[in-house]
Amino acid sequence: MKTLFVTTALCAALPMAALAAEKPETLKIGMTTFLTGPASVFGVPAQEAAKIIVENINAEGGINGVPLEVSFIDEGAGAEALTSEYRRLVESEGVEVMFASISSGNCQTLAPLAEDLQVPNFMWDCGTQKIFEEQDYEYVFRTQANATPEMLAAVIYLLKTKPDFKTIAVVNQDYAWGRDSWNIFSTALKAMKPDVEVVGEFFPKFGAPDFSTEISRLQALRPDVILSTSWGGDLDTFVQQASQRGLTNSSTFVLPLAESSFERLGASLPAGHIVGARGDHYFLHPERREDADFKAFMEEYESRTGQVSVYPVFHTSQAFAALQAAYSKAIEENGVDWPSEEQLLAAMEGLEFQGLGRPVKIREDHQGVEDQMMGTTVQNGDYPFATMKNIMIFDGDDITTPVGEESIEWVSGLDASFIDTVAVDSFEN
Amino acid sequence: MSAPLLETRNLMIRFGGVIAANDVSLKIEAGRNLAIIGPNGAGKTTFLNICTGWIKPKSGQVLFEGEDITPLPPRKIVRRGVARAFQIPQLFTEHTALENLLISAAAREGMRHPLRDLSRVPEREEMMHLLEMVNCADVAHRTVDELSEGQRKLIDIAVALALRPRLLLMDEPTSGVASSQKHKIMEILIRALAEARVTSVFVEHDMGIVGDYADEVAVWNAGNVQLRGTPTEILEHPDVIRDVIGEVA
Amino acid sequence: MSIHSDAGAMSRSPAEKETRMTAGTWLAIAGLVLLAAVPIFAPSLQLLVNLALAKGLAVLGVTVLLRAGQVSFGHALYFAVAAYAGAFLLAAWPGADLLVVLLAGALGAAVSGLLVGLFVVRYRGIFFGMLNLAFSMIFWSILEKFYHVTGGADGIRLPRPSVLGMEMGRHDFELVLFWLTLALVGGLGWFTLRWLASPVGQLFRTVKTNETRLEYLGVSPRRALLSGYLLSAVLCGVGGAIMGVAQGVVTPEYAWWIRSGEMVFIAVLGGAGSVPGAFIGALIYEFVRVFASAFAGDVWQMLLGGFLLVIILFAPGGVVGLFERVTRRGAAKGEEAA
Amino acid sequence: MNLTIFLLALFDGIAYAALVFIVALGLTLIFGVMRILNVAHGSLYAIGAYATVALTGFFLSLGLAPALSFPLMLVAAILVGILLGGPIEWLLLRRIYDKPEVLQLLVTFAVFMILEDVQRLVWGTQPYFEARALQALGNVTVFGVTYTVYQLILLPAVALVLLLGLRFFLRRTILGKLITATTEDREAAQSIGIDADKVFLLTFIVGAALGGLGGALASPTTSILPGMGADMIVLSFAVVATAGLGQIEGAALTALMIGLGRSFAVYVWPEVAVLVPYLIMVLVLLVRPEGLFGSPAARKI
Repeated sequence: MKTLFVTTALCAALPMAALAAEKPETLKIGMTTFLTGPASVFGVPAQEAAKIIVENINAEGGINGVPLEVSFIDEGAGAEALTSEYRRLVESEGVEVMFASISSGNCQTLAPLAEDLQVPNFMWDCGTQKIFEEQDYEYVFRTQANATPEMLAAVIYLLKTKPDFKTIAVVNQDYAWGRDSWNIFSTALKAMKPDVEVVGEFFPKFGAPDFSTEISRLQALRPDVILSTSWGGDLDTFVQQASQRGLTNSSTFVLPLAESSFERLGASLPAGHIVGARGDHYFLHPERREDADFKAFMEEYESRTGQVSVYPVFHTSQAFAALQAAYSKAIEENGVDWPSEEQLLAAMEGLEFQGLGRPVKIREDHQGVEDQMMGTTVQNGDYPFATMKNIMIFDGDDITTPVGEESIEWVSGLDASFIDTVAVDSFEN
Repeated sequence: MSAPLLETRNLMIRFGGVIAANDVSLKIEAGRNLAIIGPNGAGKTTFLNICTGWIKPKSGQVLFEGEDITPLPPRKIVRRGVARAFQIPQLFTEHTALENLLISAAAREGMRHPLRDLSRVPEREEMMHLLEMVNCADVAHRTVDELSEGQRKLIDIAVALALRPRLLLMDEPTSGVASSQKHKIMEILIRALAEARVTSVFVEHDMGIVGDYADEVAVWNAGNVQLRGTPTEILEHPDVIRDVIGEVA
Repeated sequence: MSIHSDAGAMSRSPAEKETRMTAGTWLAIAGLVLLAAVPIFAPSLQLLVNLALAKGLAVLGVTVLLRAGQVSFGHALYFAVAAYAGAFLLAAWPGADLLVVLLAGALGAAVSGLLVGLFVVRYRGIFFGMLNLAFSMIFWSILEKFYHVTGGADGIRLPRPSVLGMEMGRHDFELVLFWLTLALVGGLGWFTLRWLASPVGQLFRTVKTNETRLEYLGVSPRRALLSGYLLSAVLCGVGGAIMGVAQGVVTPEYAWWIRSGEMVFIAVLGGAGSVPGAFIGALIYEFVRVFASAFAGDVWQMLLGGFLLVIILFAPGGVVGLFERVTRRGAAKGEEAA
Repeated sequence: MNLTIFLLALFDGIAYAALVFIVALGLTLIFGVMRILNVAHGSLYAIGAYATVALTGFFLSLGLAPALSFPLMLVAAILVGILLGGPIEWLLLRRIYDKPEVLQLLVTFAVFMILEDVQRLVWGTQPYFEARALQALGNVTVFGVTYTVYQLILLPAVALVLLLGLRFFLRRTILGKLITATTEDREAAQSIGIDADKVFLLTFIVGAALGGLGGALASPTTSILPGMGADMIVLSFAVVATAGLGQIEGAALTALMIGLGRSFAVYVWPEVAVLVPYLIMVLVLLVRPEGLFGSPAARKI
């Protein structure tokens, strides 16, 4: 329910809507990302990628002649610093579009704030599927998928490649992502393969330094499949300890975020385990790796950071691609030199754009529809770490919760036949 | 006949191998100031600690006005009317002399004026008077850790008096004070006690003080009362001259 | 025994200084008025100041305990309890009134403060600090662990409460919240000063200097400490409830030990034991923190740590102590000149 | 719960307890002697781990045997003690011994904040993993469950050696006796010619080195990443306070209680595992306010 104040503000803004905006000196963008804390394993690569992308865009004349300028906010500095800095950028620095954020919790905090501040906000990385299912937003868009298609892709890949398993255990981080992703995964699994038995559920605390006890128990339980949607240091520690103690020989691991740990895990992530990348994000993307721009970017990134690209880099590229596409579309559709905010928002609906991966589309509920890649690890000696073979890319449209439906409800209504209805492209490697 | 003000029955306690109270039975009558003398380690302070509930005896009883107070914690015994002054003054070192007394008055009065500023409570007059009684009115507004040992001892006693006790136990009120000052302090004290109608028990080493200010004297030795009598009787007793006075002198 | 001096005028005890410092009162009023003008003259700072003041209220709680010589390394507990109490209330009753939410927060803090307080007032010094830490960490673990109730690490969102039955937009609501916070800062600050100067507060403060004497005044040191502990919990709670409402989200991080450390940090930064120091310290801390993280990127922690070291080593009285030192020197010079 | 599972939980608990004890040991030593609760201990732990990874990475890349990792852990710990512990005591703590304990604690809190950022500036934000030391020792299989020799045998052995060694050092050597004397009465110790400043400096260096050693020993088993120190320090606090401040044997017993409590919780009721250390702390202090092994300070009047 809008108040009197907001309504008057909107009324005041209305007559402006038809007019084009004045072309600014620079297009200011604010991006929230983790520069400190455990999630900086994602945040820092994203920041590096953003710097490269902005340099590239500006080298080509910016957006319709307007260069980009990005300010970064550290999500690791805590919620107060984050919200006050977010507001400062919007209210005092004249930032026109915000990219926020990595943490799902921060997305949930910032989405209503963006709405109130009337600033277009691209949710560029956070996983929670709840944002658009629980609320409608005018200013908030998501330039990537969410937890539901990401988990569904993992379930389908597992059922396609290892249809006969009987038991599964889960070791997830104890926070919203770990809990929610297991909720979606287990609901989908029970719907599509009701005879599977869940033999163990472990939620060690976020940032746990040691999983020895969990691994001992898993060795005693001997499940066929072990799921972990953990990431960063937690995933590294878990996989290292598991592989050291032979757990990776007796169970198949399903690790939907392992792509971001390939390089750090090196030889500790053995062949034959199922891995994913929260979308079609892979520095050896089978369809994209021969593309000149893709190759150039991968080389540039690797030479700057000494590391290969991981999925947050792809997510960053998607946010900037969405930005470029939206401004171009708004300029073209309205025949203006620079679009007003109203025109920009209008352009976002149904927008299609392509970052480093396959093209992504913004749906009417502002959720991005992104294809999902899963694969099986292989240690083939090309790199000193695991890469993927038997890659499948699932069509985003088929595995994203339909507009207006609630994910868990939708997923629990699926059955085994669903697997064959999902469009998929397969690749050797 | 009414019960004695304070009575102890067969108090026993030992610390390690040392017997600090060995079957101590003693009666203290209202209005008669009792001095306790005896060599170091005889159990004098322990006796005060037991009477105020700080230390619980292994066996035996303490009765105040005929009621058993042995199991009570010090604060409950204090509220019945037994106050205590210490060999080393126990004061609130961040507060002024007057405030120390005002806090004492506040403790006595409970929560009658919970949010009134301490410096404006109605007991202020009374406390100033108390400070005058102990000759410390001129330092009323100084924080107590700026004061001399003698002043602090007097304020320590005034703080105890502010509680309006019926019995005051004092542990060496004149120790740590220049000998020229001792009589002056005792003079002030005994006058203040009389004015407030408080009976006192005081541990003392200075036989001159004992002789001049006590109504009765009890001689402690090896955890028990060896002798009891008037100052004249005791101070002339050959055992006391040998064991106590000889040692102190 | 006869040092003659006009002692009353020369060295007043802290208790008397607090109530008679009329100059200080005027300064405090001026400060509040200045802050009240923030939404008008510097609207971009409004939220920051609001959050800083909310934190300042919590720091005031820690400050109260410092007066009794006790340091709690777990007062984020009450901050979090109150914020979650508000969040649960708003989840069960969306659109509940702001005042009801704050009251629920304060009540939650008071009840938990009483339960934990009854236990921790038996301890002093480092054990007191550590036990408070343990309780706050237990609460933190529960918040993290019982995901289905508490929302886990992502916490709970607080829908905007109504104000006196009116639904408000963010802008209006934030203005109301800002001025309400300021009123609470003024009111609770004044109350705390009065309380500390009152007989009950004075008894509480003597826990720092002499518990033996306190016992021999017929007062239970534990009960004296408990009275201040309750006040400190409620102050932390009000701060936490405001923080939760202002942020629109509460997370277990509210109870995390570094938060508690931060509160002690700010209390010392402002001037250990000083009531206005709690708020001055909180404002300085938040400004340094926000601007450091905006302009010095990922070394804001280092800057704050360095800042703290400088204060402790060179100005242990905190900012308020520094201010007093300067004004006193100024006054002394003035006297010399005259 | 059958016997096998009981034994498995026991092994896990002991391995975990060993590491916790080693870290808590430095903390309790510093507290016992200097009466300072060193919040920066967590950072020293993290830096010990980082330094080990850096040293091991460098020397092993020269083609040296993985067994060299073990002496390198010791080197890393000593470096932490001397290069960080020394200056912290000498430049900062020494100036505030006469200040209230809250200020002493806050100084170490400030050092903690600074060192957290120093770690990030030096080693970045990406997690490191350096398990060659652990791999070099291989595995043992018990009841069909594979354990690493490193965690099951080496860590508890090191913990035991440190416990006995420190006891021997404090009770039987002259230097140890000087330290204990200074702990009991600083002024008296000074009056008989003990240089208390040197004793404090030495204690802090040894304590810091023990923190570093904890990190060094933990490094092959876990991801080394920013923030690892913040978690460890709270756990160590719990151990030290539960044991009784300054109690070395108590710390060993408490670490064992916490380790076993946690591992049994993982088998029986995994959801409460994270609560175990704090619950043990509260329960112990409820019954024994001075900690398991602490002695009550007598109030003299």
